[in-house]
Amino acid sequence: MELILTEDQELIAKTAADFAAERSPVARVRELRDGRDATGFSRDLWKEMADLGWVGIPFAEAHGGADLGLAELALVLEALGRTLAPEPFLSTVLLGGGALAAQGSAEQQEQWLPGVVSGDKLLALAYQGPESRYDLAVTGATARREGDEWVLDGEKIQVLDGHVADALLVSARSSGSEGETEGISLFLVPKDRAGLEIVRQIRVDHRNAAGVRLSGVRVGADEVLGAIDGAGAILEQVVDRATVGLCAEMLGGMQQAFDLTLEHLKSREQFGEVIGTFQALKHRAADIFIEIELARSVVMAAARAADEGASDLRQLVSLAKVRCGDAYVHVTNEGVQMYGGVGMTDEYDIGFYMKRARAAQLTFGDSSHHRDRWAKLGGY
Amino acid sequence: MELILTEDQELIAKTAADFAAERSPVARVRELRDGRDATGFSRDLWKEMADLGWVGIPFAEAHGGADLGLAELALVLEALGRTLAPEPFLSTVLLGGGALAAQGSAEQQEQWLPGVVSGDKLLALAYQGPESRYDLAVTGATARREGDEWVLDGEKIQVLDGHVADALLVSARSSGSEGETEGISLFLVPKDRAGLEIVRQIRVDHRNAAGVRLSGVRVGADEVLGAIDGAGAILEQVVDRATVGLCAEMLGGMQQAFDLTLEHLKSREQFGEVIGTFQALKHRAADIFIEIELARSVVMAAARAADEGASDLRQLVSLAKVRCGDAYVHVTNEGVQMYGGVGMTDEYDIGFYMKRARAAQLTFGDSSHHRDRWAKLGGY
Amino acid sequence: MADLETFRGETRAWLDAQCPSTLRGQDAPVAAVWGGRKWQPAHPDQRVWLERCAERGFTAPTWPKEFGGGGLSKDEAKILAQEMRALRLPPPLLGFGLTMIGPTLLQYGTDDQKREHLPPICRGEIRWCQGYSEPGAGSDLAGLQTRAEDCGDHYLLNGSKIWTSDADQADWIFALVRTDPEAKKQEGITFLLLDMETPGVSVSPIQLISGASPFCETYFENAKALKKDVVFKVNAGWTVAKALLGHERTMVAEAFGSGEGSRATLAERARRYLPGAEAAGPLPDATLRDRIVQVEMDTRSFALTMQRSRDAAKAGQQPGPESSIFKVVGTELNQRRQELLMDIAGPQGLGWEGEGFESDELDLTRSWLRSRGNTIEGGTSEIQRNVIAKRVLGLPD
Amino acid sequence: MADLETFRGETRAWLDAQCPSTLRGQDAPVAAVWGGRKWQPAHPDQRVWLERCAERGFTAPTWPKEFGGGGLSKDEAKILAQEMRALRLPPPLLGFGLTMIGPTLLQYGTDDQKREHLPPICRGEIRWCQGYSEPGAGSDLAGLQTRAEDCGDHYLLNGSKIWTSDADQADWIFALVRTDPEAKKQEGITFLLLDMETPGVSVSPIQLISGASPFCETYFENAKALKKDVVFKVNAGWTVAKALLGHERTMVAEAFGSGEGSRATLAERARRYLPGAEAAGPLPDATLRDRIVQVEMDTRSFALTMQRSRDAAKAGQQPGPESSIFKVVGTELNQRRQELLMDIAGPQGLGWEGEGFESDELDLTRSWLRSRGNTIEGGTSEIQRNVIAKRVLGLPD
Repeated sequence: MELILTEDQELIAKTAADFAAERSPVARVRELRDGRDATGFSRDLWKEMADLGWVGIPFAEAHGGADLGLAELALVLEALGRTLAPEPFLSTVLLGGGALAAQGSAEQQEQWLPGVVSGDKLLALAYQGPESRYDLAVTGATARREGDEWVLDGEKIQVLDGHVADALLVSARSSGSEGETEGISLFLVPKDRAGLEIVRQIRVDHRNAAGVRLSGVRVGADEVLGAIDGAGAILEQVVDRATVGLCAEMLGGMQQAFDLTLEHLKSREQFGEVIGTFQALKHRAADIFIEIELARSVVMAAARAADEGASDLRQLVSLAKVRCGDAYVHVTNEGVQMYGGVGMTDEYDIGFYMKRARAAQLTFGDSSHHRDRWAKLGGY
Repeated sequence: MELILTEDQELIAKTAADFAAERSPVARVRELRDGRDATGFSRDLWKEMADLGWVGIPFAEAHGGADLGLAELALVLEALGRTLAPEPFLSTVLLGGGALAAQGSAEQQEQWLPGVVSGDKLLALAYQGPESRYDLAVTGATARREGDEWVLDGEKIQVLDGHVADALLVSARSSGSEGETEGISLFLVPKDRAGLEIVRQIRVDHRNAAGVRLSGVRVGADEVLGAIDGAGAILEQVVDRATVGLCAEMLGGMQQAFDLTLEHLKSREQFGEVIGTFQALKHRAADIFIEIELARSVVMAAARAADEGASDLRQLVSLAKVRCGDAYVHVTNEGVQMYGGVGMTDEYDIGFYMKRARAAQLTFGDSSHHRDRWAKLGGY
Repeated sequence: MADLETFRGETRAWLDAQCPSTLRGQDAPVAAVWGGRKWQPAHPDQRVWLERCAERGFTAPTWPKEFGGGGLSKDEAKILAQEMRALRLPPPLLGFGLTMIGPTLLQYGTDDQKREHLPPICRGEIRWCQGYSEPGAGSDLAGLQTRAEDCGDHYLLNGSKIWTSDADQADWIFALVRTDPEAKKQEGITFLLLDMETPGVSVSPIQLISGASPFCETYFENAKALKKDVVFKVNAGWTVAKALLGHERTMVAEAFGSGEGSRATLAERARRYLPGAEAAGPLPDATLRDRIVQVEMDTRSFALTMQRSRDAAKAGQQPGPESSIFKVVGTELNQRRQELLMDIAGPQGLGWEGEGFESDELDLTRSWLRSRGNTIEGGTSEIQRNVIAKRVLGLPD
Repeated sequence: MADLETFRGETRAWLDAQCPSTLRGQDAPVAAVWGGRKWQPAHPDQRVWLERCAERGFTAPTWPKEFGGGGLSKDEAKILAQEMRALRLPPPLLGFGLTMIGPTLLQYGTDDQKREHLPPICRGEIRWCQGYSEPGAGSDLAGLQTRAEDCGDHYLLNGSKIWTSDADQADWIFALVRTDPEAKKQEGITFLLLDMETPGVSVSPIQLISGASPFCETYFENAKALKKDVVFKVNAGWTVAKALLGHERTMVAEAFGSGEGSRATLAERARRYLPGAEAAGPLPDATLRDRIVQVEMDTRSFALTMQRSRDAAKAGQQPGPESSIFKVVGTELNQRRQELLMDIAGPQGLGWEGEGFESDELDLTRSWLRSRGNTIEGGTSEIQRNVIAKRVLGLPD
């Protein structure tokens, strides 16, 4: 693996950065929030992103995709992370779309993926229940066979973009006990299916999520994704790829939060001096710079490892999640502190990054979870 | 409990501080080391300390002691900790003497304690074996009854001042399995007993310790301390009291290391300015000051809790050990760093404090051990 | 001593007899009493209780009787507080009038000023707010720009103040203004009192990252301040401000200090959120458990340090250098606790409002966000460290 | 490419044939070869190997042949290094001559200087040391005081240098001296070469907290330095020094960089010391385990960042800002590793010498102590952070 950008990748990064700055400034997030927008992101902008080819980056050309990798998608997510764009890449492209692309039958893929790539269809992955915390093998739902059909019951929380998804991919326990990797199945449930109740949840980071209740939801055999009882490993792979995407977004966010902070340090005066002259702040700024440089390296490595199917992919994913999660929280906490009082006001952007940092850190497993995973993978 | 010094206590502290500065400067430790002194401390100075009444502080008046508490002894140890005095307070007064005072029969106490108080007799507690790490219930030795006698076998490591002790108090397993609190007994073994092999160990902090091998060492029934099989709880109490003493010593050491560092910050020039003007160093100095103030409070509290038999004594001991251990290491690491190159040379004193800090942190349980103990005592 | 015990008995009897039963026990109103012209009591008996206490001087127990206080000695005031606690009675009145501007006027005010302002404070008729910080001034308080132009018998005020807590509820403001723009920063400042109903004064509330807040921004546009409302001397406001500011910092530290009663909470909360942690015994997430221990240990260390300082004060000793660390340690510890609570709650800590979160979970999110301000308000942690380095450690500028 | 493969084959064959078998495998001497007049080979074949390699230019593969080098291209040199590693051959020669003063003379030296000094370096006949830091100068390198007084054809040197590694083993020294005491600090400095046998030069070794060390203090008392031994220009030594210093910092970072092969070690060591940890499965001390993960993760992050920098260099890109962090991150990481190793070993990490400790335990103690110097030597961590803040982040002075 080479940790540099190709010329094509440089171009993607540049295009995405320009787009984010011009079409998706942070002010947009503020408007969506203050207007209590029912969708919570812009469908028009999503369509534009699809037209630019970004939504289709990881999908096969047969479905209209670009057949590129996470290395490329990460560049787009990094750029959008800089301006906190809330569009549904994680949910639709990496989680829902990722599961379909990995395990969907030819018919299922044909039915959903072209619509995803074109920006018309949205997906979500309902993988966590109220008791799951960070364990993918605790699904919060059961699946019971009745004739040719499956009947789903249970509860899911914080389903990313679940309030607007055209279909949910739902993990449920079809055999065994919660906590076991074996015995989990994945089902494709259209949003209007009887017994499916979806309620929007309002999160601190102003990202979109929904609580989902399944009450005797019936799905057909053709709506099972992959093998019955065999979705546990798939789920981990799909969430790992989404985690890399999230890390790329975090990388962009922390870089922007740091840029804002640096700007403040260079312009804000106190006691007759620009505060960036104070050595204690300088050293803390240098520490932040170090954090971000290390984070950049591990995000690049994890994305490339995913694209190359590297044997240590899972370690690298956990490494990236810990590094990015801790760094993003550190950078934004420091940002608010260095801004001082105004950093605490809703009027300034830095607080938005702090909220997002914390939410991202607690999504797909916190640092403690991923350090534990690293140790287990290392056999100790 | 009141966290202030009485006038009597102020006087003890002042006397001890003057004594340490005049009679026991750090240069003495260096001489003892460089001269490869066989005792490793000064018997004359020890006698003087006994004459000042310090050795007898915690012992009953009947044995010549002052019948005072850990609160008073802590003040002496803090003062001596400032100049790294290696005299055998921990081993003779708190560990060996502590066990004898707590559990010795009238005859045993009469035989040993007056000599201890007068500074003529030295004791040591051999409580840890090669596999103990920080578990007092892993003794590294066995005791087997033969007629009226007990036969001891096993190995002990880093017995503080074991190389000069007139008698060792040896913990050994008389029943049950290593790791269990029940089934441990304590034996009083004079240094010349057959089968006892004592070899001096040279430690990084230039404090005195010995490895001890027990090969069929025979002790009489009158040399058993307290009840057979019942020494587990006593051992914990004795080591807890010694831990408070060690914390007091650490408090003095960190304070002195900080004073040295502050002096350096105020006098050393770089780039045409005294380095104490650099804000990053100022803030780090403020952090050290905070650490030391917190450490002082917990040491005072733990000593008073011991004297008052407070119900949360064990928590306070663990708290003091963690706070002092971490702070001492932090303060001395920062001290060497702020001294720069010369701080790395053997010629400067700051390195001696760093070595002692680390050794003290790893004595009587490291921070991880004591945090675990705090949680257990808290029921979680 | 006998006198004090008599006082205790009488006071207890009076308190027990006078405090309306509606304000005691489970169903008592939670809302505190801040008084002022705009005050709407949560329960009519709050006004009764306030008036009875004011009548006896118990809203400001140690102030002189002539200004509406109780004229009590320190020991008597302590007994009053003990008996209030023992009977679990609500304080009749709180606010900046009692804790900040009142003591300041007692120290620096003229007799006229004391007579004008102290009695209404004691009776809860006038609520005060503080106008110190300015937009753009930050930690550099002395760099303030609000201009007071000398117009003979009055000043004309122009400028604005930020972080004026509850300015939208207050009747009067005490403010620092610049009366001499030519003088060195700290020397051209005057400490002024001003009625908030003065024409040219307006207020707008500040939205924080944690949501609505008591903070406001207060604007002065050609607002007239009378010369009689200058406290101490013109251009000597910094002296008054320093006295008052020291008082504020102590209060802030005390607010974070105790950590009492919260000891079990972290572990209990972990049991609520960690799968498999319902039973007793070690928490299943060992690193989270270790972080809980660290916060608990540091909380205890801090509480013991505060006790050490209080014990010394009780013994009549000067406050030691340890008191300089209270603000920075207390606030940073509270932040660590809040961050840990977020980590304990996991995904359930991410709620903002509505569906899918318990109300204590939503509170958690807000108080985590709010806690980020602790190390900024009342003197930033950076300023605190500067002060420790300079004043306590003697490091040069 | 075909040429390179030919080169590889020939080189491999030559190496395999020429390197004495005594220097390969288990029983090979561990002592490295630094050369110089005082050198005593650990095994006579070390000298044979050195002479054969020097003859073929393999001690300084990329230097021009006329100065004793191999005249190899970068690609060829890389192949040579690969083949050395593949055959597990010891390097024929190490030292400051090859890595520091040699490259500096190639860049700044006159032809005479190159002819005089480079060939003896390549042949391992002359060992070099560095005289930069001075007692009392610390991080402020440019404040150096060693005085070089102009006496016509020579200078008279007075002063002393500290941290001169292996000065007691070296034959020549390259040193920074002050030739113009009136000029601004950095402008009056000259880069000089000096034979250590010059009368007036003396050396004493420095005892460190970790025990004996290669460091020395070197004294000049009226030592004569010839003017022909000035490198580049008089009073322009700072230019030469900066080039050389940059080179040194990269080397230091590389030394801490890899962390390769050490991944299993921390956990393995923990199994050795933790009771009940012999079996596979999670380590019984969960917080120690978590700290091991943190050090491993940061080691990996650092290695990946170094790779990113190398990959960019290979692709012909300018070194990115990330390279400024190598020194500070690499050294602080090594310190954390050493502290962790001490905690893992517990009481067994406290040995200094003799009874009761394994030899690797004694090494552990010493290397923990030695590691404390990593963040001081070669530019302190504080200086590194200043540099990042100023040069990379553009924060003002």
